[in-house]
Amino acid sequence: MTSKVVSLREAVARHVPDGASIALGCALEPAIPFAFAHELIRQRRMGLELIGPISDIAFDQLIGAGCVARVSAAWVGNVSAGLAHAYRRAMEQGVPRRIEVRDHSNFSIAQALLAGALGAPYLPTRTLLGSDIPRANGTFREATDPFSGERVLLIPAITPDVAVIAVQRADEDGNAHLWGPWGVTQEAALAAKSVLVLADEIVERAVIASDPNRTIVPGTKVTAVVRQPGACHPSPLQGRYRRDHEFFHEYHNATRSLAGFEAWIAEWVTGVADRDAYLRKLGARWEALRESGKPAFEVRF
Amino acid sequence: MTSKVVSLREAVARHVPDGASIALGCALEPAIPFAFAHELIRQRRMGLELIGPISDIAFDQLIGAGCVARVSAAWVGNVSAGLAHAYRRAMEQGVPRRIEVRDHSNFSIAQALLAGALGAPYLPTRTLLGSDIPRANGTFREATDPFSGERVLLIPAITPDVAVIAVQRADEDGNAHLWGPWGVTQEAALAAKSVLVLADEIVERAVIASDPNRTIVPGTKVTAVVRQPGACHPSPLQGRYRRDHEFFHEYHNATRSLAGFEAWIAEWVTGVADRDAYLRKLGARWEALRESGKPAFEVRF
Amino acid sequence: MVAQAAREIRDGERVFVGLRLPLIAFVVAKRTHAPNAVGLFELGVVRDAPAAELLYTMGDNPNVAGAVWCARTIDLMGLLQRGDVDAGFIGGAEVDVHGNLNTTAIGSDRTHPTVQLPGSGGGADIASLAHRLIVIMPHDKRRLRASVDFITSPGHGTGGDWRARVGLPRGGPSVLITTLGVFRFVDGSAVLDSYHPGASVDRIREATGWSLRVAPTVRETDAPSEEVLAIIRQYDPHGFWTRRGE
Amino acid sequence: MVAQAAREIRDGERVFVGLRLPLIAFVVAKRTHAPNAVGLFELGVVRDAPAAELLYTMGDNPNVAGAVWCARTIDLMGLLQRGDVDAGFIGGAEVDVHGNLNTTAIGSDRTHPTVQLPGSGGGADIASLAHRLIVIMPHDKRRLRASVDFITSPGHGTGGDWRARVGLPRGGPSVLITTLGVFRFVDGSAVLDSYHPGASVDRIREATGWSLRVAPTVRETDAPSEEVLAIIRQYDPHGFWTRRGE
Repeated sequence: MTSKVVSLREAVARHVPDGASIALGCALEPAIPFAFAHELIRQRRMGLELIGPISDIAFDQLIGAGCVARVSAAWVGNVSAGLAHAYRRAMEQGVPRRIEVRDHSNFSIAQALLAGALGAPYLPTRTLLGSDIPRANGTFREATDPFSGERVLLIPAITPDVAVIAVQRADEDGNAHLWGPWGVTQEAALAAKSVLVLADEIVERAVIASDPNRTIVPGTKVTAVVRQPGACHPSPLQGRYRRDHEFFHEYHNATRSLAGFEAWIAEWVTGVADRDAYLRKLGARWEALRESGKPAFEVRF
Repeated sequence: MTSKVVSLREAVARHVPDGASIALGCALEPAIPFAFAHELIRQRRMGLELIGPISDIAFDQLIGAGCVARVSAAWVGNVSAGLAHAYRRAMEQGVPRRIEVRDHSNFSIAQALLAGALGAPYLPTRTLLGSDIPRANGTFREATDPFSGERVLLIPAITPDVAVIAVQRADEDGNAHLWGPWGVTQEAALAAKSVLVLADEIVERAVIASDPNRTIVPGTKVTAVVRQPGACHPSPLQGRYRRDHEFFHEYHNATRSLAGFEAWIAEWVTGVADRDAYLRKLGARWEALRESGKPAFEVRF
Repeated sequence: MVAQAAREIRDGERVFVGLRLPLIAFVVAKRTHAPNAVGLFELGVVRDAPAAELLYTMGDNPNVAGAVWCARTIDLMGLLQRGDVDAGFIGGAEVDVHGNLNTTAIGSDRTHPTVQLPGSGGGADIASLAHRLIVIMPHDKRRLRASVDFITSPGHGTGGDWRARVGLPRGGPSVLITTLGVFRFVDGSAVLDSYHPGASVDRIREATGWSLRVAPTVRETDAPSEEVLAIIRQYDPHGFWTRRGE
Repeated sequence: MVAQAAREIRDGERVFVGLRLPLIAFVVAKRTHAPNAVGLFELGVVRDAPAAELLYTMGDNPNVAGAVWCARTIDLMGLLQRGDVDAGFIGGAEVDVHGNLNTTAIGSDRTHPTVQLPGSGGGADIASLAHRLIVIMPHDKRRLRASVDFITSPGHGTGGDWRARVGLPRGGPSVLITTLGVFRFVDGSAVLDSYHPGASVDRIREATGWSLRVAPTVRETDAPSEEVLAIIRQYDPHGFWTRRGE
């Protein structure tokens, strides 16, 4: 196999065109590939569709930076701090531009991606009946379950152009181990046309093959692998580093105004060359977040 | 929590009534709980519905022993040796009794159990269109995908009364670690009304909680836990013991005639008190199958 | 509010916990009257012991370490849809007298909102599918409204058998706990059951956007025990979640 | 037959391998012209290196140790239904001229069969959903029949655009490899492409239950190279799979 390892800059440049639909932040609060979102902003990607359940502030940053045309998500905010100011400005004032929103719940987005992963056209569900979300979303259909005669909502498959997933380790072919919560990561990766893996470390094939149940996506689905330590800060990565709660709260306070948002992006995104520079800028704060966790009890194959 | 640990005899006596629908052998060729099938035969359970993808010879034994009223499966045979003689006798001659068959494919049974696990009424698929299986099965429906106008087959959910799963280790509450192929085990367990866990060893909660991604089913779904080393012989259990290929071939040859089948059951099932006695009877042959495998590379939580 | 929420968790129940106050309510319940309750977190985590330290999100590493199951969102949502989840907690920006919640947007036009809220997350799913929904809200006339601008999480709709009519399989809000009192739902409408120490029926009527119905048995809410207060202080010593007037 | 099957695997392809001969064909292909082929096993295993020893079933421990992915059947079947699987192998008890396969039952009444066969397993799914289906059969007049008693795995139905008409998204048999020769499918019907060394068109006509069509370019099948024969002997030294006249 030829190695699929590229730099983060190359991964965005080669594999994410303007207008792409991107699944991102699919493990919910942890393992959000902020490094990738920031590189999208540095390379000024435009017209993106963002797909994901919660995203914490990654979607807010991309929306505020003007990269986004559409959001298909269950929740766009700042989990521990409150509302997402850039998302508010876009929706309430069209600043920096209007975006289209396809409202979801966590279950409906999970089912849409699962349908994509299964190659099924849709999944039938009882959730959201009576909610205004189906009307706002516009892509669902109500139907009758032909077996019981009861009402169901049909959630059509979502097949993102790109799924970006952050993991603890992967080999050069993209076989990737993720531990901790998976959220909708596996469904997003299997549903996507292309998968980009951000690995905290690149390991030998033998490490992956020693524990194939840990693999979240096989290399055969993966287009490119990026070695990027610390790719998820300020979100956590299980057994590697903790969530930087204060960073979320600082962002919340700093981005209340448009000028504040722009200053924040200039400081933390466009003002740093890459993720390594960002981690150096964090300095001791970053070091303090690192942890090594407790070992999983042995298994043998 | 009160311990859910019971003997295999108690698990069958208390939790599997005549007429129950039982998902069994859900990891396909490995981890088939033969010990459980044999206890069903010893306790003369009747009118069972067997649900599973392949089952290797476990279903054949239960059918031949007269325990079965219906089989919902993709394949009933002897994987490395050929046809299943008891299944043939039941279908071709009604010996020892007629059984009803609901033909499936591996994908349709997987989807039926996944629908059950999701609480969805059915899943739509493109598989089996043009096959005679849907007509023979009788529970599927053809429909039109309202999004594309294309034909789909709707596979209704299956929710077994009991799922019996064999795993390497579980705690007393039934939180269970299975490694190696999962097949449709997790879907079956989550879809079932009751889950019975056969664990090669019972471990402390801390072992399970050290690696929660390894958990195939949480204790909250589990009714009873049985400590039963060697529960899967002659099928393999990853990292514990290998498949006893010869045993399958010997069974194939021994059970060609009804008398041969009855002799085989008398020798290996009703003629032994329990699984421990069965393993003692295997003796050195059993010891030779045991292996310890190679350790999975460390992960830390 | 936390203490009251904890009381709503029964021993042995499987509870969709959610974040913020419900998380602390789960800790309190586990350590007092409901030691066998199991917590389900929609990102894919099941715990039967609370995390060792204060959580800011359900995905914080300490909520995963020591879990008994760490899986996928769809697995947890499947349990919820199957009917395997006894109770769930959610809050919202607005709630109406039938327990319908809005966490999506304030304003009449979804595409041009006055205030864009974060959205459903898993809230609408819990509201749709749990056997029992426990709603927690700061009490404010702008939050307890006669009708909400957008039904993110369906409550009892317009009351009566509305949930069955729209196809929901079960559930609906059983209780609304606010910073001032506790409402129970009778035929799908909120009825004031108790007022917290320091509050009163009149003050609650004043702060409620719908025409208040009061249970004939209305009384003061039981004050939290010293034990419960100590657990809350121990778990959230700096009051990150509990000092926000909640 | 194994050598010919191996030739049907192209380098870099994702192949649903199945058991028995296809497994050895995969080993041969990997070690010769298709080093980057990836093997998918429906119980939930993906390997890019063949197992270290002879397998009797896809679930044998050595097929799992060293795999790059060990997951669930539904994950692998999802890849198949999505169209991510290039080719799959299956065999059957009976095949007709359109490549429809019966592995369910011999006889006209499914509920009272003359011979009860094991059933589909994943065969019907591979036949329905893979981009290309490679069929392997012992050559026998009772097996290559004008029509089969039960279509377990759909081939080209009645020929022409039948697959599209019944709603199958793609695929169908591209080749039928028997112990005597190789058929290719033209407009959904089998046409003899080559006869193995020692066989002949006449012998094949004699042993085939349908009216034989022969390609104008029909020729003798290329004999397997010494390298290929050596790999087969090394992998299955006692001929467990390869000595059954297959």
